[in-house]
Amino acid sequence: MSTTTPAVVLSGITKRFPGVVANSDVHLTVRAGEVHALCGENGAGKSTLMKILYGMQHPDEGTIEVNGRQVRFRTPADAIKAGIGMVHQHFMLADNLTVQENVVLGAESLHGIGGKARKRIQELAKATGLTVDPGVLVERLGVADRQRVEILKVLYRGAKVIILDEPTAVLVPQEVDELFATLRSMQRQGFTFLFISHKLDEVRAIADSVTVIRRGTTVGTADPKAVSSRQLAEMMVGSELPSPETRESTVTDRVVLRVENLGLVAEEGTRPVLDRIDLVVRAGEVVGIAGVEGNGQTELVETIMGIRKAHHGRVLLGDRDLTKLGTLARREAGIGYVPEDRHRQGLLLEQPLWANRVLGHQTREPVSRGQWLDLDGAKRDTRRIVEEFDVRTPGIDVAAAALSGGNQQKLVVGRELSGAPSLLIASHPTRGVDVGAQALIWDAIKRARAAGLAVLLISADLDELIGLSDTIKVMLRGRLVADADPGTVTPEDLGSAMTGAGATSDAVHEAAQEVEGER
Amino acid sequence: MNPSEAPTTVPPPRKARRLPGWAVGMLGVAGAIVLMSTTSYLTDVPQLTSTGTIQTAVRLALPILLAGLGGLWAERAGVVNIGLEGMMIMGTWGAAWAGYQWGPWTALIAAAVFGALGGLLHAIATVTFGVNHIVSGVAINLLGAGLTKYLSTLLFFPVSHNPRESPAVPKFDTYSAAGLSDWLGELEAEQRVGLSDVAGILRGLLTGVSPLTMLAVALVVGSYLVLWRTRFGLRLRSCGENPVAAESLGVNVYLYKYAAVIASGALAGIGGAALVLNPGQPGYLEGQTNGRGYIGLAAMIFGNWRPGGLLGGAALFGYADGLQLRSGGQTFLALVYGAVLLLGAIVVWQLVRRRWFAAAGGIVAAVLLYAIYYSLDEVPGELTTYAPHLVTLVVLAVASQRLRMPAADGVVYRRG
Amino acid sequence: MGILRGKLLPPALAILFSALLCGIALVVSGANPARAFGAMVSQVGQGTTLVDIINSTGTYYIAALAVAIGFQMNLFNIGVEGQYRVAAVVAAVFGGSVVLPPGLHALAIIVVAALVGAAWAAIPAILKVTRGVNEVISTIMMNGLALGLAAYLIGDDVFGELRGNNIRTPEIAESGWVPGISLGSSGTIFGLVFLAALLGIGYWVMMNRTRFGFELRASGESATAAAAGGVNAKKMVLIAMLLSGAIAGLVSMPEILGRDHTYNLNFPAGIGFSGIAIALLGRNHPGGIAFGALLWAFLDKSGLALDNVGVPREIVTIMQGSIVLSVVVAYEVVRRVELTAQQRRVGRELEAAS
Amino acid sequence: KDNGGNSAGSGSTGTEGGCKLSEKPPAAAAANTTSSAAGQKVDGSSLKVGLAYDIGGRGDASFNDSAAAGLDKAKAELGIKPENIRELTAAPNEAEDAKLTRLRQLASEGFSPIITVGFAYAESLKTVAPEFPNVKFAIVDGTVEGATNVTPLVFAEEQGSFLAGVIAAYQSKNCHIGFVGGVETPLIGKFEAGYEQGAKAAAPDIKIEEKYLTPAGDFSGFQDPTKGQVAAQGQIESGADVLYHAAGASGKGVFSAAKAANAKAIGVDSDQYNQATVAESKDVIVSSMLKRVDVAVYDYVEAVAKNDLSSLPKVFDLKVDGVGYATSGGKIDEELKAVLEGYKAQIIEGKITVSDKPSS
Ligand SMILES: Nc1ncnc2c1ncn2[C@@H]1O[C@H](COP(=O)(O)OP(=O)(O)OP(=O)(O)O)[C@@H](O)[C@H]1O
Ligand SMILES: Nc1ncnc2c1ncn2[C@@H]1O[C@H](COP(=O)(O)OP(=O)(O)OP(=O)(O)O)[C@@H](O)[C@H]1O
Ligand SMILES: [Mg+2]
Ligand SMILES: [Mg+2]
Repeated sequence: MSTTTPAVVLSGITKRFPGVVANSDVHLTVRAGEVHALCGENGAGKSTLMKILYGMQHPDEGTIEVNGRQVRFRTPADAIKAGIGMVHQHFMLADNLTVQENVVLGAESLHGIGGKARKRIQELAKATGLTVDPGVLVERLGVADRQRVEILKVLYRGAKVIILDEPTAVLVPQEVDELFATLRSMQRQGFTFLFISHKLDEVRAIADSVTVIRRGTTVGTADPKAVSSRQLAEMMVGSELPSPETRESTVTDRVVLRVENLGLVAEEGTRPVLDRIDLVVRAGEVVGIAGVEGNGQTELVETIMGIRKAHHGRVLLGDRDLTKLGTLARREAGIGYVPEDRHRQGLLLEQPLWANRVLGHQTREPVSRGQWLDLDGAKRDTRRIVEEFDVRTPGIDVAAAALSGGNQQKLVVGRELSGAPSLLIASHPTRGVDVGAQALIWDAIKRARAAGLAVLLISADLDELIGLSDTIKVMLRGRLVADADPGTVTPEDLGSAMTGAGATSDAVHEAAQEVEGER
Repeated sequence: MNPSEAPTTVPPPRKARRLPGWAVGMLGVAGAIVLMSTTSYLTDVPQLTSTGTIQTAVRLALPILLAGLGGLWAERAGVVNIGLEGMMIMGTWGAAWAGYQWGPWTALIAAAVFGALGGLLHAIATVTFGVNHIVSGVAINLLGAGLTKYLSTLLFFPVSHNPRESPAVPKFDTYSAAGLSDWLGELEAEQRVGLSDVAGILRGLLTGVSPLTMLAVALVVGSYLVLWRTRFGLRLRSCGENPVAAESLGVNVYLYKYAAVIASGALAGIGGAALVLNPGQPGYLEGQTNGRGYIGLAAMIFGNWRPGGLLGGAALFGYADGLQLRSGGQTFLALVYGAVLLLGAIVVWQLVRRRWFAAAGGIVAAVLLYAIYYSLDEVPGELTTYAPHLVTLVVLAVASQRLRMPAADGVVYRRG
Repeated sequence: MGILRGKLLPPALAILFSALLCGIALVVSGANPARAFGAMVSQVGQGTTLVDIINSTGTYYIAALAVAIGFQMNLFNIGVEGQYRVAAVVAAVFGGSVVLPPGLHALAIIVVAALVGAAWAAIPAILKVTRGVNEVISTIMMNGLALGLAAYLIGDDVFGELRGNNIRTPEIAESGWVPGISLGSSGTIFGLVFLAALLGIGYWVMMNRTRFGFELRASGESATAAAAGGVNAKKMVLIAMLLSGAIAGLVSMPEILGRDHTYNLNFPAGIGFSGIAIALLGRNHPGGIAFGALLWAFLDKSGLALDNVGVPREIVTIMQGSIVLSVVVAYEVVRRVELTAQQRRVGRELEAAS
Repeated sequence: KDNGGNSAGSGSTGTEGGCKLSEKPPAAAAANTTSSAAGQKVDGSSLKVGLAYDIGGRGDASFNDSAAAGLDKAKAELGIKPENIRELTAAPNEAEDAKLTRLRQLASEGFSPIITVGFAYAESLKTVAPEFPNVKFAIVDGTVEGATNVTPLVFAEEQGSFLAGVIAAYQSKNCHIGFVGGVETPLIGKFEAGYEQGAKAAAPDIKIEEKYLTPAGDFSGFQDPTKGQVAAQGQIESGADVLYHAAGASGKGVFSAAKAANAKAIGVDSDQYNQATVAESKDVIVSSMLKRVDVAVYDYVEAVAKNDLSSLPKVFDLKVDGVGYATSGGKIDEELKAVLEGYKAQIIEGKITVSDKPSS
């Protein structure tokens, strides 16, 4: 690790979006051959900064230097030429193209798109341990494989500086370890990494130095070995951290949700997406579902909500059998639903806030009367939510798209807690939400729980899951395979169970007995 | 065409394709031939596979094929092109205008240019301004019709004395595989089961071939090669699958979309030229395209956004239309019989797969169709005329769920 | 101000732009645009042109409403064309073969037309819901089939009768007519033009005040969000399509019950396609559609005057096409500018607040 | 490379010989050309003539054009001033009120007579004619009941088509002929009916193919030469070797199919042998069924100028040369001509009545 010219120097970068200053006067120096972590809360401007370095966005002010030479990137192609590659926060893959096609796309001039390219991909895969079949369609790959493809893409272009924007968000701990092993070996081969993560222990495990960004500006650079996670976090937030911890149990023995032998088959002849799911949620209880993305959590939630039709099995709310009812009837029966993707499922982005208040409640007071909407009622109740949940907005007539993600999510949570539901299904309720909003949402869930609400919580954030839940169930390949006690379980244990590595701790036990015990 | 209707999560991996595409295609063609010759034999209607029928099918399929190819290019780059009809009309006008003055080859070029202008307009609206693709397409259809009418009154009327028609356009010479064609003709005349049918079909394909047909075939093959075997094609398709990803890899998505939509227009324009240069056509005639652009779009969807499938769709449409135009109700009834046979085969297949419900449905449909076949001497003319539409509808109803359009098709893409 | 800028400016600009475009085209072709446009405007005062424009506006309005209902949820009912034709034939046959008390007779015919339109639309709707067939393609195919069915039904050995060289359905008895408002030599306004207005009001109320309208709009804006909000997408497709078809079925009622009293070979085609363009022009808003229909009717009817000044009438079609295209472009541009402005405003106001 | 015809099929090379023809009609009496009041000059300089065309208008090489020719003749011979003539044309798929407006516009600007071309104007005239009782209207191909100021100019297309059928029967070598109709309307049905009857009269055993391109209501059948070509080719391949068309612009496809297969064709409405747009295949056109819209229009204008509408025939039929056949191209020899004149005489005398509805 020589100390000659730094690989990348960003100085005085400022980037403004309508209404937001994403970056203001950011300075960042990355030494060649290091893993440089970038931390900051949601919306701090990390991704924006990286997109600027990758030529996807253009800074309003400031300069970029790569290997000592000042550059101006008009497009990602320019950045690629300068040896910079980026793996995005959200995968950028075309599902209906093969791995090889995805990898060579945009870099066809290197080795063509045929056999030579294939050979080169296999070589690269061998050298880095990122093995995947180039001929297979990307839609058939799991998350970890997709990530490998993303990294291969970058390598294929001959990038020396690789930006990884939250690469671990979708991985379980074991996969994270694999990834880190790959990164270290590549680091030895001379690659430089810019690594973004919210998970500070990861940062401390892999990074050689870490830069913290707050509200679009650099707060400072530190040696991760020398600071604690807590210190880092406080640098990011500028104050004490909230915690999801719930104190005393409020679990009652009144069963609110009972799921029996639920099954779902996506396509005739394929393996079931959900298989013999049995689940009980009681009043005042938070049941958390842990699992690697794509193991059926989404489908479970959507089947309980009636968005998907169960193949077999029953769903009961209290004594009422919901199995044959549609989504609306289930909502009317008392289920609140915070969907996993607020943009796609939670909101009508171009409609005003009050119209969004109506969504999902269109048959109920106070927003409607029979077949008629009650606009005054809707507006009044939207104002209540805005106030109660501290939604930062100039009014309730602005389009939902105009709010920041955190405020959008607060609106959604507020709406779903309206009308006194007996069950709340919350999918990733704080994903991509900043710390303040996160604390508020946790608080709301805790309060509702104390008031007797039953909660089914799905989250990829294992700290959140462990902190909020009274019971945790682990989901793998469409089945609930294990139970965990949030009081004792560690994220690592959960991770093993999630990948099917088997119970490695007393805190996690195979589900079968537990289910039998309940019958 | 609404991508947001896709399921909310990634579907589970689908079963691996057991056969490569070309093999499926060959099997399909073979199956169709077997079906047609069996029907022809059982109903004693040799027209089903006669040279003339096949030639007609080719001629009628040509404009549809070319328009569909245009649709394919645009939609592979993620732009829905319902404006094909308008671009085709522009093509007919351009072909006639250049053709009557400078001959058929110039006509082709002019048609491509005029169609491409329509494509350019569509690209500007949808790519640069982000207008809904269907909306822009509808507007272009209006514009294409209006513009050509206006230009015709202005430029054709003084020469042809008819504001709705161009002067006569010289046509291409046609070519035949001389010796082979005659030998096949003899074979066909012998009326041997199966053999004569195949001979008829081959002879239909090899006799009186216009350079336009060869060009169209070349364009289908060429489109396949360009779109699936070159870097240009890969980039173009990536814009239809995931433009954000493509852009992040340095692909200039706007540029490729522009290129694709302009090519799409040019192809639709050539489709228009195919109409003008068809034997029997005087030249440009108002209202000449008569919805063929839309049919081309349907053929493309029918063909699952692939050149080979499109070829099948266009052929089916051309065949059905040709058959009803040439020989009317009685022959058409034979097709109903063919459908019964096909349904029979499907029922057997469903039974093998233990899909009782589907099989029962098939049996009911087959019985119904057979009753129609049995009770009628001739399908009423009003109904045969639109039989191709009906066939398309039925086939889509059966096959729609297997279709897979480009993931970002019809989605307005904005850079940044 | 916002309304003015967002809603009225784009169409105004677009009309100006296309007038300019057509003006240039006219100059290039050696005609005098001022004279041409002048002739079109002054045509309005001539004879029955004004009444024709009003009547035609009514017809276009109904067609555009039918299209707009589908558009509200991104459902492209290209099949209005076929739906109104089939509905017209069947309703005319029905009306001509029964005799009911006045009023009731007309009402029955209207109901039959709506039902038939809905039934014809039900086929693509069911295909879409159960088999996933794209409605754009299926409705285009249904348009072809509608022509065939209509031709079959009016055959003189089926329900039709020969009149000279024309062929038509039996004339509807006077009890089935809907009287209009006679303005003497200026023509007669169809009574059912008011049906169009009524439909417009109903449409507005439905879209803005009812649960169904809300669900329709929600499905259109985000099918996934609507699904999560308990809107049954398949049911919505079905209902929207049936409703759209029912309204489409009424398209030719003003003319048939107000003037023709039969379906014959002169039956006008293409109103469904105009309806699409008009719905786009009016942004699916009942007021906007009224404006669009009026503009369309004006261009259509006063375009007849162009013959008198020796200008090819086709310039009107060019104008219609370019207006639609430039209006949608203008709306899109304005929408983006407004959204950015709103985000900026929200940002600023929040900044100021904190 | 293919040279010219004979690429398509086997149909044209049938056995020589043709039909077993029925007995020839007795020769017609000597020429009965009734050039009514020849020589007497009629003055029409005070007339303001309006013409409302059907879709296509002047230049359509069909009946609109024929009407235009009649008008031109009237202009030349009756001395109508050019500024006193107004011609307007219908648009495809237009609404009824466009026709109403067109007619009212002409009437209120003082045009009289106003000639409307095409049965599509019948409904509009029913409304407009009573509004302008002093204006004289005429309608080509249509009738308007109850309107006294509307003169129907209708033709006995079936009579002319009868002769076309006779020609076809005499010219056919396979004793197998065809008919291609554009759109299946009653009007086109008259062509088919007469043709059928004529052919059967001349050769009772003759086989007749018939095909309409589109059903009633879908007028694209008049505008689609490709379809005409395909339909004709199909008929030729099933053995027909003389084709008669009543398919408007689609007829060009019929000629071209006939040309490609060395078959023969009979044109319609005007003398298509002399038509520029089909010049390429003119040598297959053995005759055309003439429908003298020009004569009707001219006669009508002349009658108005003389203020004597009663002189006009009720139907423009063979008797008044309102329909007939063309002999351009020399494919009709004297012998056939004699036969045709014989049938013509029988029809005129009423010995043969030609039905105006097809048998099937
Ligand atoms: N294209 C854009 N237009 C307008 N505003 C944007 C755009 N992209 C980002 N922003 C805003 O810029 C700010 C910084 O966003 P950025 O995505 O860089 O944050 P981040 O640190 O990556 O957050 P996260 O942890 O959620 O990924 C946010 O407030 C966001 O709202
Ligand atoms: N492409 C874009 N164009 C315009 N505005 C954008 C864009 N992307 C983000 N924004 C704006 O940025 C703000 C928040 O978006 P952003 O997605 O960064 O929030 P977030 O907190 O990261 O939430 P999420 O995790 O849902 O993305 C909003 O004001 C949004 O309108
Ligand atoms: Mg980010
Ligand atoms: Mg974000």
